[in-house]
Amino acid sequence: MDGIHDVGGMQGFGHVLPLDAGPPFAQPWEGTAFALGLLAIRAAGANLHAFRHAIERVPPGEYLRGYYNRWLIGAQILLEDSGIVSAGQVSARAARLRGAAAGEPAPPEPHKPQMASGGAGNLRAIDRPRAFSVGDRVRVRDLHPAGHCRAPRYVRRRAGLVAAQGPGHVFPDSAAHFLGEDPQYVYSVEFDSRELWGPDAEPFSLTIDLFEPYLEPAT
Amino acid sequence: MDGIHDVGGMQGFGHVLPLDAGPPFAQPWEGTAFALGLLAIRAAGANLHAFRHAIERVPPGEYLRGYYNRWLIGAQILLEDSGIVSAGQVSARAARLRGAAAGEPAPPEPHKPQMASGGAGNLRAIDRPRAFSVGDRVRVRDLHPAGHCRAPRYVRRRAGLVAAQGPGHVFPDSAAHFLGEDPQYVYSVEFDSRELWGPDAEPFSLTIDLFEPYLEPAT
Amino acid sequence: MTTATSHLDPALRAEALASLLAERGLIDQATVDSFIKAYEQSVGPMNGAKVVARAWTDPQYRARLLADGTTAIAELGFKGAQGEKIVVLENTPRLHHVVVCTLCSCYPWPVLGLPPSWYKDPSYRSRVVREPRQVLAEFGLVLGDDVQIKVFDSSSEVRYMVLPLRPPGTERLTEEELAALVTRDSMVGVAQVSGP
Amino acid sequence: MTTATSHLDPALRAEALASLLAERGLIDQATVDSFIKAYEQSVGPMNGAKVVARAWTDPQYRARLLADGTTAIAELGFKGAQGEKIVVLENTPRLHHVVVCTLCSCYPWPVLGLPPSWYKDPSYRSRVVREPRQVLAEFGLVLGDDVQIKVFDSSSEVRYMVLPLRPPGTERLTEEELAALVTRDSMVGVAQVSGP
Repeated sequence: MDGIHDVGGMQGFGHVLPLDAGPPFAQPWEGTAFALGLLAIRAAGANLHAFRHAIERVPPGEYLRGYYNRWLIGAQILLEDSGIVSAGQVSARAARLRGAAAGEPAPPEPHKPQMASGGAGNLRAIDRPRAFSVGDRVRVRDLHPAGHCRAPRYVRRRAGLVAAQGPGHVFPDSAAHFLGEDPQYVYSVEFDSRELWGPDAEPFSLTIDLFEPYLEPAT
Repeated sequence: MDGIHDVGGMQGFGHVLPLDAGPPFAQPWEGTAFALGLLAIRAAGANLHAFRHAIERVPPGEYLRGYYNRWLIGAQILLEDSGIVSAGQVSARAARLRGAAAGEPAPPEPHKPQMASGGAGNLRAIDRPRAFSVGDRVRVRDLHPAGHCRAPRYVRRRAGLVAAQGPGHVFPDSAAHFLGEDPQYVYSVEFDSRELWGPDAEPFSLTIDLFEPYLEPAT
Repeated sequence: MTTATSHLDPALRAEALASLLAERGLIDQATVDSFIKAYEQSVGPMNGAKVVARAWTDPQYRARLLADGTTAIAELGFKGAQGEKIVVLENTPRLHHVVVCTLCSCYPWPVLGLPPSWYKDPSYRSRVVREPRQVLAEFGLVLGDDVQIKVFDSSSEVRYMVLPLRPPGTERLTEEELAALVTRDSMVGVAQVSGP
Repeated sequence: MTTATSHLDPALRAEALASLLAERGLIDQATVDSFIKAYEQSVGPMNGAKVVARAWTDPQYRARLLADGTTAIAELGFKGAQGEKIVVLENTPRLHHVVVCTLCSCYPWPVLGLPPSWYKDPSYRSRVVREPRQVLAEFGLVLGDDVQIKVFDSSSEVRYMVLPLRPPGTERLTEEELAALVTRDSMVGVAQVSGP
């Protein structure tokens, strides 16, 4: 999904924030939001990828209103998807908490999605050969998925070198939609900055972990 | 500039708004904002491209808060660039209008930019041959400008056919920065939807006006 | 970042900016009011509707309009800001045009006035270049698979206006009656013109 | 769009959601408090600092850490959520690493705790993959042209932690004293470790 979350290389966000070592939660509600996110994941099928995808679907204006705001709305979207709460309930409850005498809609019918799991975490043994070796020149496919995808726009259609073979890994593009783990090999792919940003780019290299289905041999 | 304004192909903005034929200005301040934009352009060098680029530099969170909000902040940025107002003045004046007894900073030193103009409007006669003809297959260059540019991300690196030769035209990439008119030919370039969005795209064609420096022959 | 980034209620920001510019003599209320009034009253889709109705009833005008939109539109008295060069896109039973500006909200002001909210919203701007058939369907315009769609993204100072199909059953209407049928949405390409 | 899109004050949204989940037995205050307390008190950059100090003082540990970060870090008792596989990137006088997550804000929780505000902000996420030298300079870290920069965008469940350079003049410090010098920022790669 080419959403607002995919900010790599975007311009216009201004100076970086100061290297402030404040507390993890600047305000009490941020701690609550953090815990709600973890509990929402647990309640809605223990699927971190689905939670990430829910955050990606936070409306862009809200997405840009801060990390724990998008985390919190992401949790709500995940819970809505699972029929655990409805948006109408949240609004109505919020109004009641503010003292309004609003009625509340009935709770929705839960339909928590299920997905067979090969075990805890995301690392998986895969018993097929790898498509790419260290040193291989690869190109990121020109992907246009409607759903969750971990290949950001700024590397698509760009060529780099396989710098390391990463682990076998639950495939986020499938798992986020509860369509199965479909484990895939991960590769650390290194790009020259000029391949990404043109000949005037600062000299540096960019390494990113990409799943095998995102890659094709570079010709 | 790869800013928030370049939304072509982005996902996550939800349903389109209804085809509502409301009045041009839903609230009185919108009409004021509209007029302020036109007057800011006039005051700051009569450069529409510079105004567009100012809107592109509206902070993304504000950009997404509606058209006349970004138009208004764009006008302010353009006026700040010209030393006609300062941001501190605007904040202080806003506070005073709300009844605060705030002091106001001194007005800045105006330095309204000037640019030699070949005439009114943007169409210009160009006395050099065109690089491309109707039917030519062209590719949009892999541009990464820090400044104003009218080649959106979604067509870069994509190949299409020249559908029409447009007019000679002040070059926005130069004019927006008051660096001169540098007139360039415009071409209407037509792309197949699958070239833009992959083999599963809806079938349609996309035509966009692109300036000659954005294009190279497609091999 | 400048403090332009600090959030202000837009009505208050407008008032503050206007007050600062007035002190400098760069703005006066009469000019502001004249701009607003122009686009509230004189410049709007009723202009484009007259162009369309003329094209529907006068084959020679139609030919001129499609060959050189700017000049033919100026014949009816419509020109000005955002109308330096206007190209008219002719719909047919097998070809439908729809116009957008993905980078800002360019729009042919002299014939259509100021753009409506949906045209300026990121949803329309982002989606119509990627899934136009779906977007048109959301607007209520379901096109058959045999209708080709051409999307125009207006990224230079060339402005585009759609010449919609004349609806059936309008053979006896006058040019003025026809103009009354033509909607703004049909001239952007997100709707068709319905009969009376 | 769901009405999740309607803007609510986030504190109020959090309270409303928590109250709805509590009614369903899906949340209790003790669990919420335990999550918060864990990341306020137990899990944070002091963990990573111990790893770094050990690597600076124990060449064999350093070798194990660079060969298999996850296992070597677990030796010191650090593991858990967002630490399934941790790769340690070794800075040298000629090579500087910096870590980001452009798509969200992935971060090695067991060694660094929860990410700081600047790491989660779109400015850092968007810019450090395009102009890292400029971004580091804004943070106050000006690297010589002879220092190569490698940016890591963590887009899978592999997490990255930087092993910063040991500052000069620290030869006599104990492992514990060294750990006290190591900052979170140096383990993300946006700062260097300063001497005492």
